[in-house]
Amino acid sequence: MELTIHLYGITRDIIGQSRYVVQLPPGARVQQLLESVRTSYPELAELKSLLVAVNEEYAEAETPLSERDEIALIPPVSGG
Amino acid sequence: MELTIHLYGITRDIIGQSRYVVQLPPGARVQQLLESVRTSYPELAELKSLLVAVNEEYAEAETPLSERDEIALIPPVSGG
Amino acid sequence: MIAVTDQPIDIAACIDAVQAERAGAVDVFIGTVRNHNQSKDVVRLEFETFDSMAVKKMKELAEEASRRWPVEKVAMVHRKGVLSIGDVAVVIAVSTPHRNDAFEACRWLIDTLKQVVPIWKKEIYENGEEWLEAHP
Amino acid sequence: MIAVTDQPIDIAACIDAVQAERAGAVDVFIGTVRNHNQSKDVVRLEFETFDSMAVKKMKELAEEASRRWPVEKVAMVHRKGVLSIGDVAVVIAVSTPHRNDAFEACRWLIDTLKQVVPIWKKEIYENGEEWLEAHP
Repeated sequence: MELTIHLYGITRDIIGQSRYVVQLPPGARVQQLLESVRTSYPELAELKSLLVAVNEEYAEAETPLSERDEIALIPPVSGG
Repeated sequence: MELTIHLYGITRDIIGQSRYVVQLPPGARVQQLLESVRTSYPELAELKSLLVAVNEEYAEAETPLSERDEIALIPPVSGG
Repeated sequence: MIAVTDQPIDIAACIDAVQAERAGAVDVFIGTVRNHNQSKDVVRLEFETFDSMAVKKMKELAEEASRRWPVEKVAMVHRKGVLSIGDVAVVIAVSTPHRNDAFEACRWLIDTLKQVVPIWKKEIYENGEEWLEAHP
Repeated sequence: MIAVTDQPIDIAACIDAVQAERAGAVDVFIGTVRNHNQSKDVVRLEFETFDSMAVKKMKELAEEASRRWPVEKVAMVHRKGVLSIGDVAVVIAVSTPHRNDAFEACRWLIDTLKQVVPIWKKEIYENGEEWLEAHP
């Protein structure tokens, strides 16, 4: 399946665009997405943390993904 | 000596005026002033506390008083 | 800005007064008149103040806060006279480089103001009135 | 009032938004851009936000604060885009019946906002720039 990942902050800078399309097997989970993007962009592994938001909610490693989900990479936040 | 005592809040209500003149022997201290006003107005003894300010500073029981001092009774404060 | 006033307190002016380039945090405490205190309905409030000593004590508190925390600037303004429900009675604003200090200094300032600054609050109810904190 | 905005934050509007008859206390936290962070001179700042999720998270925080403390009302507004020294980045206002709850709830809200709300701060220096908190 083809997932569109929304990128913000330093992940946008590292990947060089604000949306990134990744191909994953149907039923893939958050953990597989993270492994895939870290393989393509090893710099992401150097971040203090990297979370995934699915439909505007922080997702667990085991959360399954679908093409209809709104998916975003969340590097360490620093608001305030 | 003749001391003029400035009154605020409940002490003004109890004594019924905003300034109160008291006669004390020369060299009298804060403690004697408090004893004098409590004798004249026993209701003052029922307050949670009663302090004396001399020249805009909280005074000790042993602080001597003079006719040139600006003296005030300070009942429990409740600002804020 | 440290003052006692019989006019409505200008909150924005208090906040402006503590602006500082090195300050990353401002904490502002605003005390207002509640419609209810200890199950009594408050109609209005009166604050009486020993003006000159109140301002002197507030300045001392601001100096003491600046010794205890890395404070950039402090503003403290207390209202006096007759106040209605919702009116602002006191505003304290503190600016510091980091936020924890702003919260701690501001909280200490209002706590200590209530203990030592010669200001007296009278609550007026439908049936009577009372100087607060006066009796045990 | 809970929002992310690319316009200057109206602090007075945030304070007005938390007025409540039963509230005797309002605590307001204002986060501003410092000219200095960890010995680097900051020229300006950029906040990037995941708007919809940021607002959702801020609403969740306001609800959680209202469960933990007797909160009357909460306002939280975060700025996004380019900010200069002295500009206001975030305002949080909390009203409660008594002051300790206002301080505690406000402090918890800003602390937790900084941990969970998807907003990213980039500092721009004379020679370079950096996304804050990104690396260990």
